[in-house]
Amino acid sequence: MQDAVRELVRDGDTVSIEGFTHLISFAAGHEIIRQGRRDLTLARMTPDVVYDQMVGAGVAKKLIFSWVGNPGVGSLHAIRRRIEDEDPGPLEIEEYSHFGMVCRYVAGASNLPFFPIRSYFESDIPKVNLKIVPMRSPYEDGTEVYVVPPLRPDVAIVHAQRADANGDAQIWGLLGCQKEAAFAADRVIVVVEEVVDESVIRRDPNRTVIPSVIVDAVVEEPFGCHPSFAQGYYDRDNAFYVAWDDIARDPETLDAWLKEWVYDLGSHRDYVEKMGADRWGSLRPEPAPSGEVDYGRYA
Amino acid sequence: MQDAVRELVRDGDTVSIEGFTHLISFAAGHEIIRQGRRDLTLARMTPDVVYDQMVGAGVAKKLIFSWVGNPGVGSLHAIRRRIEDEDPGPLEIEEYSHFGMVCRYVAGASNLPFFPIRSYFESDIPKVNLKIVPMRSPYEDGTEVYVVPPLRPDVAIVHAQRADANGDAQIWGLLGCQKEAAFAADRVIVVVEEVVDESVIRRDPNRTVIPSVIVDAVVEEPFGCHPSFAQGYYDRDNAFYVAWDDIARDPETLDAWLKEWVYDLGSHRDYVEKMGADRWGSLRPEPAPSGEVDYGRYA
Amino acid sequence: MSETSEAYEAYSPSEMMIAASARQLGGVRNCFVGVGLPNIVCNLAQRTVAPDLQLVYESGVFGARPERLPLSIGDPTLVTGAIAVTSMFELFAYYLQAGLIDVAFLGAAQIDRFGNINTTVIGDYAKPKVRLPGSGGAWEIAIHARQILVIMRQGQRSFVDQLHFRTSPGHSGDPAHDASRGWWGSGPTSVVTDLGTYAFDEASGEMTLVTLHPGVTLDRVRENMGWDPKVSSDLGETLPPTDEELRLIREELDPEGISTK
Amino acid sequence: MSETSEAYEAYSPSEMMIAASARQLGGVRNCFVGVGLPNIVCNLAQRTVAPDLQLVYESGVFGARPERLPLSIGDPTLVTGAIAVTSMFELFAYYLQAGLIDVAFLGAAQIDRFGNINTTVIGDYAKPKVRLPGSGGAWEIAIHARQILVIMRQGQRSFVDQLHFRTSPGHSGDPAHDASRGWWGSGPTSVVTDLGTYAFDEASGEMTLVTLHPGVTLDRVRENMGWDPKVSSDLGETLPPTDEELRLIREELDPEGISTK
Repeated sequence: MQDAVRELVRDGDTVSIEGFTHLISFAAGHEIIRQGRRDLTLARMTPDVVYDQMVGAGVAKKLIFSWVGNPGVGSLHAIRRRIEDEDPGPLEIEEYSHFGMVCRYVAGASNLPFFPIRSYFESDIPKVNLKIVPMRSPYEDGTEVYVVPPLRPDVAIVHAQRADANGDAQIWGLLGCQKEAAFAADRVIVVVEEVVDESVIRRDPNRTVIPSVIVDAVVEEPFGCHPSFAQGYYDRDNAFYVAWDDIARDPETLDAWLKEWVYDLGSHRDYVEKMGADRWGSLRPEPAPSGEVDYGRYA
Repeated sequence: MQDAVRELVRDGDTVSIEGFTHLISFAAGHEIIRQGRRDLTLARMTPDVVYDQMVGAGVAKKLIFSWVGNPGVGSLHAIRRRIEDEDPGPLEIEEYSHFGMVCRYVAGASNLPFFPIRSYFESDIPKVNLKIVPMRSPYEDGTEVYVVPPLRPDVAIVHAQRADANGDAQIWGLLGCQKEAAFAADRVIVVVEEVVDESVIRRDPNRTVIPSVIVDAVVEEPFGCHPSFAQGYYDRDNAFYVAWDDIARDPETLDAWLKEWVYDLGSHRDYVEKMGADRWGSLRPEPAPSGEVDYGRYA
Repeated sequence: MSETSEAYEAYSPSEMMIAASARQLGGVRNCFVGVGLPNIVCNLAQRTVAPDLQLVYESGVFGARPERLPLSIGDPTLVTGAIAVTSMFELFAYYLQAGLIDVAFLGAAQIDRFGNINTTVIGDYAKPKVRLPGSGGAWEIAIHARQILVIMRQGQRSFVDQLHFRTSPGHSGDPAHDASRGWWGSGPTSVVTDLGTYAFDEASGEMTLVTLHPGVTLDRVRENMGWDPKVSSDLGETLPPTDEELRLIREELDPEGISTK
Repeated sequence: MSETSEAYEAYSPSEMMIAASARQLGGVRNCFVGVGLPNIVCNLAQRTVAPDLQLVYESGVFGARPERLPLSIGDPTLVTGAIAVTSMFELFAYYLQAGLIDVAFLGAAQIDRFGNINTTVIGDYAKPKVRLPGSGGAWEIAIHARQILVIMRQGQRSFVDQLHFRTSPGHSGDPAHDASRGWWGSGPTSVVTDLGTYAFDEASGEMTLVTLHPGVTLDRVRENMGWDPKVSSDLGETLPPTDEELRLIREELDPEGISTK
């Protein structure tokens, strides 16, 4: 992870760590904090705790998002302080609805100059985000839509359950917009619970979400999504999400947390060790196997 | 199948039997022929042999497509006779590129009044299909694209490997644009190799391509794609595709084939029986299992 | 089920809101579920008035069958055993924008008399007093679902005469304009609060008090909203939660009382 | 591999086309494969000059590893053991339109001196003499792939001065215009026929004969095209297929000689 972040994430970049509640690469966020990146534009549908940590650590100058909160808990206080009180400085924001964010990635992934959606009518959102503009259908009906511009992150970081060493990555469970964000990005880091043999990927090609052709680095980082979850591997650590509310409310507590859990640790491996085996054991679900399908051998 | 076609396919309808070389519902095509539907507009990326049979049987007044041929073999002669010689009558055509057809379905499925693509520049296609129109991006770059209109078939017929009794259908192997066509259509018929218990579907929800909420009828029709194939169940019957070239070249041979293999049979079950167990045995692949993944039980 | 003691019958305002909302889902085929109260409402409806109700989540899940009360709309328990999991593009494009969703739920920091909703900021957008989460899927839900249920406690700060920011639109106040929009829905169709239930008047598009919850007075309603409410000519009383509804809520759906206190 | 008899060396025109095309794939990362000759070309390249070549098919397959010679671009043998299978929307939008494809193959019923291609009709569009298949993915491939190899036999009816219909564009004849198009590619970059190999002149965008296959004369080339061809100032001779190339084609890739007769 150190090498991937060092080589692929640069000051001033637009970075998308995607994953809708599921498979959020906290490990990458922490490494970006540790390496002291600055002036990043952080894009994500739902900034979640990981971006609160990154904003709290001072890596970001701007946020692009569609819903900024601690899901199921409440607010993200480090981000709110920056927006409401410019404390310790202002944070530029650019906001959409969920579908608007998704379509920005789709446009970026598809090399389209705009993407039409039936959102934003009679809302104040286009008044505060001038990138959202109305357009008429060129067909007879002349239906009005809005369009959003493509989002092409410099770097997308996607956590997957597994990938081969080339980066062909498979995901099951919630898919969010990781595929779209990865295809839209210039550089892609794939982080996985397990690096597996290419033959495992090739046995079930319909499960592959991200192909190696767009991947620049593959990092194996077990528990790299904690406190978010990896379907089938571990549960969301809800106690952490709840605890974060108190931690982030006070800048000093937040700094202390960053020192203890990010700066003073060399890597996510240290974090996993420090968290302790009991914690990981308590988050492990019982098995629920998918069953197999038969692709047939056509030789 | 008789009931599904009787209730859901009406004279004058626009019908999409989709499936890109894979999972083409010949069984539905034959039943539509048997029930004597007329004046259909047949939409399909690649009309394939099934539409040559339907056109040869006189069910169609119009074809919407992006590539009209017998894949790997050559021409579709019944369709060519209608287009080249108006024999036995004219056939209206409306043609796109592959991506244009796909995007028409995506627009239909998404309830968008148009869909932008970077195709058709400096081509004669927009000169002969006035539904393809140029448009400029409203953003500063003013990039030019073309747009295609939504395609909303009255009926989409999709063959899947398996579905539950409600019509929640799972497909593996080539996905073509079946999902998009089904979501775009008013009415959907799902034909499957096997109806399975809902629990089989629920064990691997990421495999589900079409949800029951859009499905109007579920039909179990083993070998219903022959001579096309169902990944893991049977191979493409290439001998049939080759033989079709001769059959369709002569209207009388074509009529005789339709009589023997469609009109004189009561159902696709009769077709399967008439084709004979040896034929089916020869098309059966060796197993190539996908392996399982673990969704985890979160209780 | 046989127990009907007075203690049991002393239901909470949340339980009243849940029961009143669940009854509105009778016969509904599918429902776009939010977390918290809406989640319990849908699960209660599935066990009472709408046994075939399919639960759809904006995270991309169709036909969820959660084994535990989900902590968020992205809880892994929603995935395991679901009918289908899809990308968010497809969920928003093919399900929501395409008009497949029958009923959805919205919450709000502020709502006005026409059902316009603010979930973005309190105060000025550029320098907000409170930065709220923003739209999320709310804009799309508000217009693309055919019916919208709003569940929220009412008060002077939430039921306001003038929104600080209009995140998603409600009725315009002009029914001719509403009809010409060509949307699947047209903003909230029903509001359930801790004090009563509201519908929206067809002629004016205005929120109209339809029932008061047992024990609630019209004055108390007026004290807890920022405008003088339209009241239905046949204002009724909400039926209290039944023993069966309370039993399901307390024993099956929220045994720890997370959302129902 | 040790056998190099004269009979072995008596290669067919198709084998010459295959070998000459495969060599052009040296170092290429991925290739959009058509069926027939292009399929054999790519497989030969994978075994010789481009061991890491990933095969991509418009049917939605990335990284195919076919166990038999596929009969169509949708053959089930392309799926089993592939790296990824995706919807056609994603294949065309995220791979092709986004510029991820390095090299693709096109065939044609007619091609002109600038590499414009007709796969739609012979004769008038409204009343065609021959109705051809049409675009399929050809339009998208012609412009979105960074390089385009055309493999086709040449003759007066296929190498024409004037297309009957322009399905997909080639070079415009105006390099300034070509550069301003902003496309990933700009029509065919190379043409391999049964008689020789062609490149496209940078200044004029015109097809230029670069090598003659062994034994082919310039006159024979002229007799088999509808315009007077531009000829490279250092016209060379195509290297004949090597024994190893022929062995691979005959023993591994097309033992039944389906595509190589």
